[in-house]
Amino acid sequence: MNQILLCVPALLPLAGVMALLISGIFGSRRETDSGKDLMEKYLFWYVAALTLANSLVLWRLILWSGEGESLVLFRLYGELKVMFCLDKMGKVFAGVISVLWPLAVLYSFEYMKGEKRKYTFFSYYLMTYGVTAGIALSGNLMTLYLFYELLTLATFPLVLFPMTKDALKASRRYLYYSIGGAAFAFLGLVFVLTFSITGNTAFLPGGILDLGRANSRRNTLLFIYLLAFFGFGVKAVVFPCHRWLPLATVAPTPVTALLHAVAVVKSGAFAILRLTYFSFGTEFLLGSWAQWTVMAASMVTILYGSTMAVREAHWKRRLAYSTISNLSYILLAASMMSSLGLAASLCHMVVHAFMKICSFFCAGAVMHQTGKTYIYELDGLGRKMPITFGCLTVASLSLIGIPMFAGFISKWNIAGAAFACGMEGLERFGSWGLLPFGAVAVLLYSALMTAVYMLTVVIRGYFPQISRQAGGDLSRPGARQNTPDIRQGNLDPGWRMLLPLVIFAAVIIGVGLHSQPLTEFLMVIGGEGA
Amino acid sequence: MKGNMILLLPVVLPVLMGAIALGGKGFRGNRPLLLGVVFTGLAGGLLSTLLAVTGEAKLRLWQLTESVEIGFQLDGVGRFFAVLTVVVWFLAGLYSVTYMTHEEDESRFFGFYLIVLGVLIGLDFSGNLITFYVFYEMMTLTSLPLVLHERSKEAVSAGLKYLFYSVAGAFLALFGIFFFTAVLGDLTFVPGGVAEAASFRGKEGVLLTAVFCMVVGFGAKAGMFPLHGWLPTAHPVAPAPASAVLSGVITKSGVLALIRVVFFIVGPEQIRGTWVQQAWIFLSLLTVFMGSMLAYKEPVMKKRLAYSTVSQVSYILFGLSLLEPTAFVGALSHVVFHSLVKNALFLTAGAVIFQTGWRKVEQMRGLGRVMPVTLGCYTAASLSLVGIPPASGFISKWYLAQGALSSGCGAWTWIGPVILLTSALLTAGYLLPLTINGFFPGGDFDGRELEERKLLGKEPSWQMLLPVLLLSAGAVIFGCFPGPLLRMLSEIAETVL
Amino acid sequence: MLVQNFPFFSIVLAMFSGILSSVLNGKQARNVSLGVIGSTIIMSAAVFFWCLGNGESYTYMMGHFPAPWGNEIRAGVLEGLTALLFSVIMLLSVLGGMRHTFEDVEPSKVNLFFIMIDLMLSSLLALIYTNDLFTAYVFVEINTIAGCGLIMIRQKGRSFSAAIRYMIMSQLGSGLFLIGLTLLYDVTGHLLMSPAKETVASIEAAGRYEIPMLVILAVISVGLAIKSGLYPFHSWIPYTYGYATPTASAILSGLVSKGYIFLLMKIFYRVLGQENVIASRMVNVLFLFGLAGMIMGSVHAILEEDTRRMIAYSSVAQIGYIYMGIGLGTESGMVAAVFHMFTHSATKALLFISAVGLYEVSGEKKDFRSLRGAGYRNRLAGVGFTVGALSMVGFPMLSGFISKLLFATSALQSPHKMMLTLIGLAVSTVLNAIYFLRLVITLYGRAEQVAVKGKQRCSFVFGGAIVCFILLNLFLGLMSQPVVRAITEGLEMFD
Amino acid sequence: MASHLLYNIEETVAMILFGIGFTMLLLHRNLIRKIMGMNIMDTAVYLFLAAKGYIKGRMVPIVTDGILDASAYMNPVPSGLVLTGIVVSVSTTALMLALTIRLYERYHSLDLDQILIQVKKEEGS
Repeated sequence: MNQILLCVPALLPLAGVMALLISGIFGSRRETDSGKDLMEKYLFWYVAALTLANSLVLWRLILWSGEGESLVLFRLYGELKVMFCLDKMGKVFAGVISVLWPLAVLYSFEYMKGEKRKYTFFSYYLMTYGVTAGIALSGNLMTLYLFYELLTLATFPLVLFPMTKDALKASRRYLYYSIGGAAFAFLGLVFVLTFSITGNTAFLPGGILDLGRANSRRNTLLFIYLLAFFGFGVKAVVFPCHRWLPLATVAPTPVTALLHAVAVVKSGAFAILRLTYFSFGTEFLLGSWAQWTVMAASMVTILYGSTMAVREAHWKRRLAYSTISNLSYILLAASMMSSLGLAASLCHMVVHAFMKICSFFCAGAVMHQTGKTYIYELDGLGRKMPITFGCLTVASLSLIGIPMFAGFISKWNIAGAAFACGMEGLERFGSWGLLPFGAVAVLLYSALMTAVYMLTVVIRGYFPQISRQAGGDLSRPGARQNTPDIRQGNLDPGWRMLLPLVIFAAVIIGVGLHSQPLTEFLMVIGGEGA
Repeated sequence: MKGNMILLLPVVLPVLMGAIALGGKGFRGNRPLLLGVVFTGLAGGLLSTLLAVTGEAKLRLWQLTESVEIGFQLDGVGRFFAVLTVVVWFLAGLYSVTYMTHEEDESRFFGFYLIVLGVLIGLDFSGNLITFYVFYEMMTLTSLPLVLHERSKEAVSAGLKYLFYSVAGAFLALFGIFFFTAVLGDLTFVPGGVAEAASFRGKEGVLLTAVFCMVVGFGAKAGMFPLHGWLPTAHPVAPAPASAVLSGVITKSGVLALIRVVFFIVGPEQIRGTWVQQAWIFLSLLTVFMGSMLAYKEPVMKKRLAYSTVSQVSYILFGLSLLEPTAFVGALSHVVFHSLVKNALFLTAGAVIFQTGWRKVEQMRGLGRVMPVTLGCYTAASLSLVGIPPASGFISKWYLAQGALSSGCGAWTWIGPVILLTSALLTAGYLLPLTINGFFPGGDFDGRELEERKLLGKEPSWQMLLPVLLLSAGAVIFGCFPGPLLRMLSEIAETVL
Repeated sequence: MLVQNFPFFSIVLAMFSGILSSVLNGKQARNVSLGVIGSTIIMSAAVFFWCLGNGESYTYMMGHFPAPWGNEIRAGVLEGLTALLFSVIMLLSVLGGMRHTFEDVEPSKVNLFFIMIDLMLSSLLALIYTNDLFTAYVFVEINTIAGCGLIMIRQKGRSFSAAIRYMIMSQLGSGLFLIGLTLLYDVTGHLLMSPAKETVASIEAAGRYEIPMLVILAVISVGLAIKSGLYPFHSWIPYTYGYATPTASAILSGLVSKGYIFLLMKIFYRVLGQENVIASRMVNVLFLFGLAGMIMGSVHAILEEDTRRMIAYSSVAQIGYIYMGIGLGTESGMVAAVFHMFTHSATKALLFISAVGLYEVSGEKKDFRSLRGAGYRNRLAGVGFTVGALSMVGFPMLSGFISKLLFATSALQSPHKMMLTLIGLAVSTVLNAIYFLRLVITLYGRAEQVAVKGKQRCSFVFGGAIVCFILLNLFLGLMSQPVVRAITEGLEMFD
Repeated sequence: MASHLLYNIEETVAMILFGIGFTMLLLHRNLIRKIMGMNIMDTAVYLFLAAKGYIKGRMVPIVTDGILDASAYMNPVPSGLVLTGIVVSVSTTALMLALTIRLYERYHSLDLDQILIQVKKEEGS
């Protein structure tokens, strides 16, 4: 029974979507308004129920599924099986998405109110849930690759959703990049399959390469690892392959928030973690030129992303650049190729999910309520939307890495991993070992940039500038009587949008204050993985 | 949670009251209530701090993550700073009661004012470097609204500059914290430092880099070159009481940070004679000189005071950088004196602005006729800062110079005192003209304008005057009777060096 | 056994039905054609399973002359499988393009169209089954003529010019093939494959005639490469595939070129000896041409704006894949090439047929931008096209993925070509993604103005054909294991 | 080398002819010439085949006087091939000529490039 349950989270949403699409074909003939309203109502319950059910199944699996249980759905070819298996690392990812998805759906119901083509939107939104769950549950590289490709397909209609020229361009670029990246990741798959000690691609902590054979063609394999890294790195927005993400912000905010800040990009990072720790194995990669390249690439990405975020005036695009740099935190930690690194990168994966979705949802709430998308338009909104901006402040502080917020915990762990790597590296690999120290510096630079690009938003919200009138002296009492009262009217959105925000903010603070259970669990994974 | 819960009280009480002041909607139009809350917070903070510092205490709160413990611990340095902070805060708070009548958003000001107090006390009580860092970051963020308070273009850009420099400094320091965590694991403060040379073998280069990063990073808060740029921009745009405490107290948290790092974690022995010490001495002396020069050339009163802060705080850093007991005592006593003096000066400047709207020094001719008592206090404080005996500045500078001469740091032993002396002259040059012009505006001064504006004899209200009086009196009195203070500081110096 | 007669019988049946159709009208000819293709499917399936069951191939003597003299047919697992797939695809293509056939072709000439179809089928089957080189040549020519007929049946200036180009290139190819045959005959004295191979083996063993053998190999390879449209000889492909009636395009691109490739493989294995082919440098040349084709075909396709020419250029790329597989010079490379042959046949036919469905609802314009939103107007065709495109891009669960996988794994076995192959595969996937997915996005973009409201509902037959194509793709993608095993077995039987 | 060529004069000629035909088919713009080239090419192959099948001093393989010994006759297969080939080439030639006529009727030109240009114009309009 348990085994069969393993495929449910991936397939249930897909089945649900099929049903929805079929009913949509029939439903579209009913053109009357009342019928439409009714349908919409049903749509809400339907989507909500499916999402919740799926999350419940996921939690059931997370809490009570034994180690090593697996389910082979079918064989694609030879040893390439579509296999589901939930190990600890999968549990982490599954846990994150299973919490985020229902809330995001709740949010999008308010956000998408009044939009046409809700059917399309929610179908693909739901479908993406299934696919992402599939990634979390995949038990071997083949399955991961399959769902990775499916993810591209399931999400590109969502980017295309606004149907504007920009959306067209964005979705096109998204597709090219993703599919192109997958083409390179595919090479990794082939090599892992060929050089695997088990004869298949099933994930094992510590990797499955047959080191004897692999070392005989070490450089080729390292090169392929790099290709696969950058291939999967497309979704994880590593530097040369990052250009799709800022464009993709044309999608509706629930998409940008959940998919382009969490599901899609994290899937990329997750895939890289799987590739690094569970397929190639750190033993093979540690100390190789591939490791340094990967580390350098993520450092460059962090620098680039955080710098560009400062320069960007469009709020969502700024957040997208922030995502670029933060995703590379994960990769940077992963590139330490140590148990600490794996734990740290998973930690940031979890934490960043909450922080970024919270920030995006705040941006979306502002867009939805006021239609403002540029940062210079946000003056004084902090007073009008107190809850939204409160949550934004929490998310921002967390993103910067202020202690007591969740972001600090992950940065702490990443830096710890980097230092440990550097200490060891100095002894074993000479001057290459200095790179991790540089990584910490990069991390701190990025934190500084984060402070700039996030807090400027918050400050604008709370402290709208008052331009000094000609000759006017601000110090005189009453000099500002004629400034418009900025307190009028509460613009906070409805509860369906606020609830997720508040929950996310609470989680951020909660994890920031008490992270031990999480980090201990992650350390266990790290201990296994490397 | 283990330990003496009383340590938590002075931290939580002001923060709580501040939150109430911030969050309560009923305060609009109900000033007495607001002031009631504020003074509950201030007085509560004052009393509970005094109560807390009497005993030895430790408190472990909780773990943020495995290696990150939040915990308090009282020691000499902590007590010293906490008492200083809370007293100055109370006085400046008293001053704000009148001063803030001409500013908007009082409740926000007071709210954050109280929260910063709580955070600062937390900073002083911190038992380990990470707790310290936590409060350090929070201090930056909670004091930011004070800088931003006026919301003018200058204020916002100054606020951002403040934020940028502080955060940049904090992150530089964080590099060091990461490093020490990785090497040492536990970062509880131990007088004399926890680091042992053995654990850094092979990594001396990284160690020194990390320490240097921390010196520069924490130095940002103390306005040390090269991260000093924010200070002259940010302090003057805040309301006067805020600039006073920013300049007088918050800059000292940078000093405290360096004391904690160098004397309680790294240990002076690790860096004595290294390039880090040389660089540190150089930077602080450079800042001393540069700050005075810039102050000398600055026409705007509050900015001039801010530059003066840049220079004066670096006296303290210079004293610390010598890693020598006498200089250490001098540095810490200068913490007290500068704190009192600079608060007095800023509050004076605020009073001038409040009463007359004058911002530039040249406008203030004849100030002695407008507010003689205030100007008298200003003069006393200035003399103290210049270091005219028997006022307090003399004591600290004496100790600093003596320490420098006996430190054995090569050329610095004589370069240091020379620069200190030069800077003292410059200090006199930029502070005293106001006194002279204020009391003796000269024959060509036309008093009629003052009469027209009904400014003659217009002293501020007692709430404003009292803190100024007390602070400048303190500055003088400590100079006359420095004995107890110096004894206490020497004890501290003995434990750490 | 009755089954053993099936190969011969299906060839002859197809040919005679062509002759018969000349006196029938269009509809009757269609029915005859469909019947023939249907029965061919059954017979090929029977042959395939019979051979699979028996685990060996057999030769079928035509007339009463035994081996060295007579004419023979040979059927094995691979032949059966290829015949089966080819006839299935042909059936689906004919069904899918049926309405267009009747619209594009003058009513009086519809029966001619089906004659060409019958002849095409017959020649393809003959190319697959024959064991005699000269028979192969004759059927190559018949194939060419039938193909030419299919192209020019539309009776437009474009079609004629396309047909004459096709003819010229084909003649060049078959001329070279013929001279190659003749030279081979000159050297070995045999036209039947099996004895010829023995002679070749002895010649090679003796180390004689090295240059003539190389010339033969080169001439035959180049001849068939021209006919199948390998990269530098591809110039006729976009014209031909781009302007024929949909069924014809589907068959020409999906099947005809594959027939020649199959023949080439057969000659490699059954006449020249695969090891000799590998030992000569010819495989490397094919490999390089294939690689160039993979890249250049896609580049051309990206630059193209006309949808069908885009798909046609994509064929150039895909044929490049196949030749690359052959050029790898390993057993697994050959398996991959054969599998990709099947993949490409199924997919390319699907693409052509569904493209037609999309054209119908978009005003029959050539520019791919006119297809904007067509995916909503003809949903099934849209889905079909998307599946086809994804399969070409190598999406897992579709057939293209398996062939890509096979290519990649086989590349690992030939160390010198490994990196080149892998990079080529990756780059060409990216390029494929660019033009195919551009089209797919266009299909699902918002139409600026609703284009000609064509017949919204696609016919049942069309829909059925698309669905079957999709299923075929899925089958090849999901159940590839038995197919690959059959291919491997079949290739082993070649020796 | 030259003597070899001279010795195999028929084959040499056949190859030259094949080359000529191939080049014509490939390069000439005039359709009729292309078709002629194709025929030359085919003919060259027939010549080659016939030359191969001819064995000096033997009879045409038609049994007239009861000699059944194979060594008395030439190889009959090439002749058969030539015949088949001729059939094939005739049919392709016919087809190509027919096409050429249709194109000529339509575009009044035999120049393939001209025709293609006109076709493009037709498409464009």
